[in-house]
Amino acid sequence: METKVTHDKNDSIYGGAEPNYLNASKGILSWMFTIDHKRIGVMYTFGTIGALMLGGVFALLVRLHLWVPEGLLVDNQTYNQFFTLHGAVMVFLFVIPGIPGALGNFALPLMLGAKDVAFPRVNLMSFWLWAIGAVFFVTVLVTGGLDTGWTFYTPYSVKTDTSVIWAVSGAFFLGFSSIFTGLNFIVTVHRMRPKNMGWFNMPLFIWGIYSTAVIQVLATPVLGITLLLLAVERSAGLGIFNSEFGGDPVLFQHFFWFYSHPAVYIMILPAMAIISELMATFSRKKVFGYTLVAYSSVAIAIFGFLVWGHHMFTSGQSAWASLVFSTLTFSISIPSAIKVFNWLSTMYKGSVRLDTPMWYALAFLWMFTVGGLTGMFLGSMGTDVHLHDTYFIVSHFHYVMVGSIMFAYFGGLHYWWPKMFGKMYNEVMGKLGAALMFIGFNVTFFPQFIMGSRGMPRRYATYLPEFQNLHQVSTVGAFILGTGVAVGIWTLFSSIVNGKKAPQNPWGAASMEWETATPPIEHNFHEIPTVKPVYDFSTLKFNEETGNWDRIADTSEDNN
Amino acid sequence: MNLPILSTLANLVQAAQVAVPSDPTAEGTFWFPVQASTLAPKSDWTFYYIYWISAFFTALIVAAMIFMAIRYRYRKGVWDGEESPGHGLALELTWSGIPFLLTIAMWYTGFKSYMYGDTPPPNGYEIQVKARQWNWEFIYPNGAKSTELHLPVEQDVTFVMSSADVLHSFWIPAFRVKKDIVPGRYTKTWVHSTLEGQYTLFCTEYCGKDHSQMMAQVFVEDQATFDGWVAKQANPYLDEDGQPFTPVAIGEKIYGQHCFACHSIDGSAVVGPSWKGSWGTERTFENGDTRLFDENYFKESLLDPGAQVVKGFPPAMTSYRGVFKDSEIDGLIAYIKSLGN
Amino acid sequence: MSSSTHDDGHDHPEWLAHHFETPEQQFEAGKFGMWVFLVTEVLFFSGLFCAYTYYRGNHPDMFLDAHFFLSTKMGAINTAVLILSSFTMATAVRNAQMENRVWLIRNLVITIACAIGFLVVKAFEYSHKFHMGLKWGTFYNPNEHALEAYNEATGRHLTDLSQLPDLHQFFSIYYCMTGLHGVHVVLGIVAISLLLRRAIRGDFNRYYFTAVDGVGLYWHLVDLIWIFLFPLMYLIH
Amino acid sequence: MHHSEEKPGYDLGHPASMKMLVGVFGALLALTALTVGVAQFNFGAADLSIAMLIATVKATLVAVFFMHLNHDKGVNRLFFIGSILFAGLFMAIALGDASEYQQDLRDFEAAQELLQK
Ligand code: HEA
Ligand code: HEA
Ligand code: HEC
Ligand code: CUA
Ligand SMILES: [Cu+2]
Repeated sequence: METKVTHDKNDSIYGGAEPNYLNASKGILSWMFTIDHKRIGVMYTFGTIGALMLGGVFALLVRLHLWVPEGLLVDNQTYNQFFTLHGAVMVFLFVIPGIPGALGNFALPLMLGAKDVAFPRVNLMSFWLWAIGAVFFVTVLVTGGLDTGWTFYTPYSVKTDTSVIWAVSGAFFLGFSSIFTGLNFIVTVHRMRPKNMGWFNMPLFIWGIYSTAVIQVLATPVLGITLLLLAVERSAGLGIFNSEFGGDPVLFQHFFWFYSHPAVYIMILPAMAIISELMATFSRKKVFGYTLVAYSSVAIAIFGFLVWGHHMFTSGQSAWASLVFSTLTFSISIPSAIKVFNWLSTMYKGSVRLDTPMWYALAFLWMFTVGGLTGMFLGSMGTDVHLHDTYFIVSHFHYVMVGSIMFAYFGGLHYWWPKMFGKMYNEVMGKLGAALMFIGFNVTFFPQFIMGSRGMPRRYATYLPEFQNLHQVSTVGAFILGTGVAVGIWTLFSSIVNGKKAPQNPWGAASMEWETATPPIEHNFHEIPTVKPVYDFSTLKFNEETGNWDRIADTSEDNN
Repeated sequence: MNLPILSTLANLVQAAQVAVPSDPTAEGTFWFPVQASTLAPKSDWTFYYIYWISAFFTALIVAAMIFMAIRYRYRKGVWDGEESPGHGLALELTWSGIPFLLTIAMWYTGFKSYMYGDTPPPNGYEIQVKARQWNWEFIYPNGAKSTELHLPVEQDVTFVMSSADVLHSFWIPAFRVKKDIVPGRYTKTWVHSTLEGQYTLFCTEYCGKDHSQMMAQVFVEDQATFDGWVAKQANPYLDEDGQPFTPVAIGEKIYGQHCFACHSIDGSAVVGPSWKGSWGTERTFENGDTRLFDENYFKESLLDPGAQVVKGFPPAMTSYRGVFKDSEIDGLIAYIKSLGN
Repeated sequence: MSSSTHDDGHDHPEWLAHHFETPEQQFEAGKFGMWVFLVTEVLFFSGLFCAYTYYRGNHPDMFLDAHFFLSTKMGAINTAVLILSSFTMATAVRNAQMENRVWLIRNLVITIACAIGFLVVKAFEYSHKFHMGLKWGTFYNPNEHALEAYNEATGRHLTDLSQLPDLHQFFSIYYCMTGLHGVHVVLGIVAISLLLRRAIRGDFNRYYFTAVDGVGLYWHLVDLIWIFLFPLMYLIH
Repeated sequence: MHHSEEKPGYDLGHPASMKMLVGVFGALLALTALTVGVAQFNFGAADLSIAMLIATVKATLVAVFFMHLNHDKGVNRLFFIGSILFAGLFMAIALGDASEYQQDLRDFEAAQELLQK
């Protein structure tokens, strides 16, 4: 089925006219059945960007509808479906699979100097499970929609007559997709590391993805069983979560958040992982306090399992449990603080280059600080009572999920794009996109903090007139943000067509994925490059002529 | 529709003006509505404590970031920055230790105000709250019922809440109290209001289609006004002169409170069948059975509406078992009869 | 899938995937992968065990009453059958490692036979309960056979099963847990059958028996879960 | 078959001894008989603990010997034991909370019964 083509010239460092992974074989089937982690990464990239657009369209509909207090576009029921599908698509189809699936798949094996992940077929299956899940979600759109909120709380989710079962099945497949990705990365990191790359000589990206994978494997199965029970409950009146038959809705919330709180760290840890790479590369310094940052990832992954009840302070959970969960919630802030301050110190006395990826990284630092600190308001039981289920929450999680994760995702895309496709994008357009996103984002979501604590509940299709001004500001912001996203996506994709050829190492990054050809050859490396101390930039020098950062004769090698 | 940037700027200015009112007790502050309960200052205290810490750290981080991006920027031809240590234990302990200490206080004050709000004092005035999709009902100790909430000022009031269908949540922003209402159990919360006035009660747990319209007005009144109101409310079927309502008037009143959203009296079908001219007629059900609209059928429809579902309508009506007294049911019957047959 | 492209000097036996350097790496990766998968299985089932504990703690008497409808004998037989299959599976791994093809095949066949036997017994139990109207959730609708069975098992003289508290909840959980376990048994049969085919073909040797090992681990976990289900469902006091 | 004679002494598996396998098999059957036997007597509240204790012993036998945890890699053990710890954590906190608020549910049920009358 695969046709080999010999390509004209490929200026890989090995000088050969060897085809790269993109053109090594042709035809749609060679992509659909590929077991090459890089191609799977590319498919994930396209897929998750598509999901972001779909979720984004729902976001714009939500914002537009809220232009006036009585609702501009649709009736209440349809609005409820807008925000549900927006949340569900963004969470399950975009942020969770996004960074590990797209950038993790592409970069992680390369960074390890490995030929592939440990289980390439499982990796492919993971992608197709994602695709099946996506199909289910799209099916929901035509089979009656979904109006439960992305949290699927019972008993409403048992009673509503929208397509809960379709959505739940979709999420079930997506859960397995996520589990398989995680499983693969865990085994890859343990078993495919080159002999002389110790744990503390791994780029922090790998630490982050690894910690994520541990959560994926431990938490996601519980989501699976929860959704399964919910589906059976709906179809057979089981009585486990539905009070009408003697079930307990609060038990459902425990089940749901046992997954979904750790899931927010499934989302943020890979984002942090990207930021570590960007801060080091663009400051030309080893990440300050590397070891502690690495440990923080693991700490966040583990502590993340102990705090789920902070979503349930007002739910009827016992005060005892609330107390325990509130206490533990604050424990998360310490490793997060370590990361933020260590990233910041990485810039100290560095040689800071403000290329597009770095714009995203700095925006991340800012937005994550705001998003994370507003988490403190919520972790404190007393203030959460007032703020729970208001726009303050909406704003908190968009600061982390959009302001931090989406920005990191774009930063990562801009960073690895030249390696992925062998093309440089237009730097000015890249920065324009980042700037528009930053401005639009803050205009959209900062007013939401204010309206939230002033009394605006979330999931409201209509609202009191006193909030109209703030809502309108927010809506305008969303359109600026949308434009920024569109500019960003356009910048990247148009470069495939008309971008300049990318050099092998355009950023002067020190990790191993930059040591292979651009784009990489099908089997990644002819010879595994020698493992150098992590983030050692000293042997990389900028070549004005080629725009490449060349490795100069490596004299330090013998003494490491 | 107009989306020009200019009008947005105008909106921003306006929002800021609304947000910083001249008289904070009446309008609230930039961040909050008025403080109208004893809980509010406690809750807000923690908020502002965290708020100023957050403001400080955000400013610090952003300033440092901008400073270093400029001070240590890449200069052409000079690849490397200056030498600097790769880690520093003392430094790292400092910036994990200080936040740690600060969070202990966040946790503690938050915990205190939570426990305060979560522990109803023993002898509070008890109001029962019944939530259902998508309205509220309040029942007072003397049997009075209302759809708006009235409270005596400076009194401990305990709410005993239950739901007829799905999750709801009871939130009065001015009091900073919130508690979910979970089907299958009673949940409790309480307030001690400190400021007379009118506030809004929101449902903040998503509960389906009209979740966003599930609000109620809250009136905090002085004791005398409240007592008068609740006494009258206990027997709502007395007119101005203290004369009892006729059964038809009783029925009409209940209709206006409970049934109007789904049943019309002009013959048009809304959610349910119209009542006009229905009494004494033959009803046809989804399963093909028929039955006469009489007293028994009416009572069954009220108590167990799902048992016989009128053809062409969804089984959308929930049971009103235990909601009405016999005299009220008689009133409803009289009212429907009065609509002709 | 292409495995023809690497001609980079390594002498790769065909059972060694292209991206592994050594058989040992492949073996360790496969085995570790399986363990990580078992981790997800443990957490998957933990949800059901949690629900079970919740409702048993809530309604101890309901669970007591309901368990009279289960036959301890059948449960015990099935436990023994699964243990036997676990034993033969463990032996199969041993035989694969020792390149004893004949006994590998025999052991796999016995394992499959046991698994099928387990399902047959389960099917009898299910159909018996369906016959009595003892189903899950809203379908729970016991008939006079159920009443008879109950009175016989307990020596009581009830006239109407509605005197017992909501047994439907027990049966909901019972079917969920044993049903999901049953699905795992079915998947196990499929996996072991595939192994059998490869064993007959002679795919395994002392350097490559990862698949037998992995399926073996899975199968033992299925057994392990049943070891807990049995007393929790059948032996209630 | 690939008899890679060129790498003598290189062996991945540690075939379990037949004696050990048979022994474990016997022990498992005996324990099954024991748990059924014990269930015929009533030890009150201890019943459940006894049954669970026996089940745990059986499960340990399966994990340690049939699943070769006795001479497996450290990480494999760590992950498996970790999974049980996390499952335990999940159940302990969720059920711990539930037991705290159970009384509310009973009160409601009792009140509902009163109202029905
Ligand atoms: C990626 C997503 C993500 C991330 C990373 C976080 C991070 C955090 N979240 Fe957030 N959260 C969500 C996504 C996320 N959250 C979502 C989606 C919801 C709503 C779900 C729904 O209901 O639909 C939610 C809701 C939510 C709630 C429930 C609110 C409610 O519904 O009532 C709470 C309560 O405690 C909370 C807390 C926290 C905390 C303490 C952190 C911490 O991890 C933050 C730690 C970071 C920092 C603290 C900043 C860095 C540190 C410094 C700059 C140093 C200085 C620090 C101090 C002085 C403390 N979150
Ligand atoms: C990663 C997750 C994620 C992301 C990225 C976003 C992104 C956005 N969200 Fe999202 N949101 C959630 C997760 C996310 N959200 C969740 C979990 C909820 C809770 C749901 C619930 O309550 O159940 C929620 C709820 C939520 C609400 C609250 C609704 C309510 O409670 O009533 C609002 C309101 O403003 C909102 C707005 C936005 C906006 C403006 C964006 C913007 O950032 C979007 C920007 C992107 C675009 C605008 C798309 C750009 C693309 C184009 C312009 C291309 C054009 C399209 C084609 C060519 C097809 N979101
Ligand atoms: C949520 C909407 C809703 C509300 C509120 C509601 N009903 Fe109904 N009602 C319906 C629907 C739908 C039907 C038709 C389906 C059925 O028979 O159950 C119906 C049917 C009836 C019938 C049978 C009518 C016939 O034409 O045969 C009676 C009587 C009735 N309702 C009385 C009442 C009374 C009295 C109230 C208020 C105390 C009330 N309903 C409130 C939705 C509602
Ligand atoms: Cu009731 Cu929302
Ligand atoms: Cu959380």
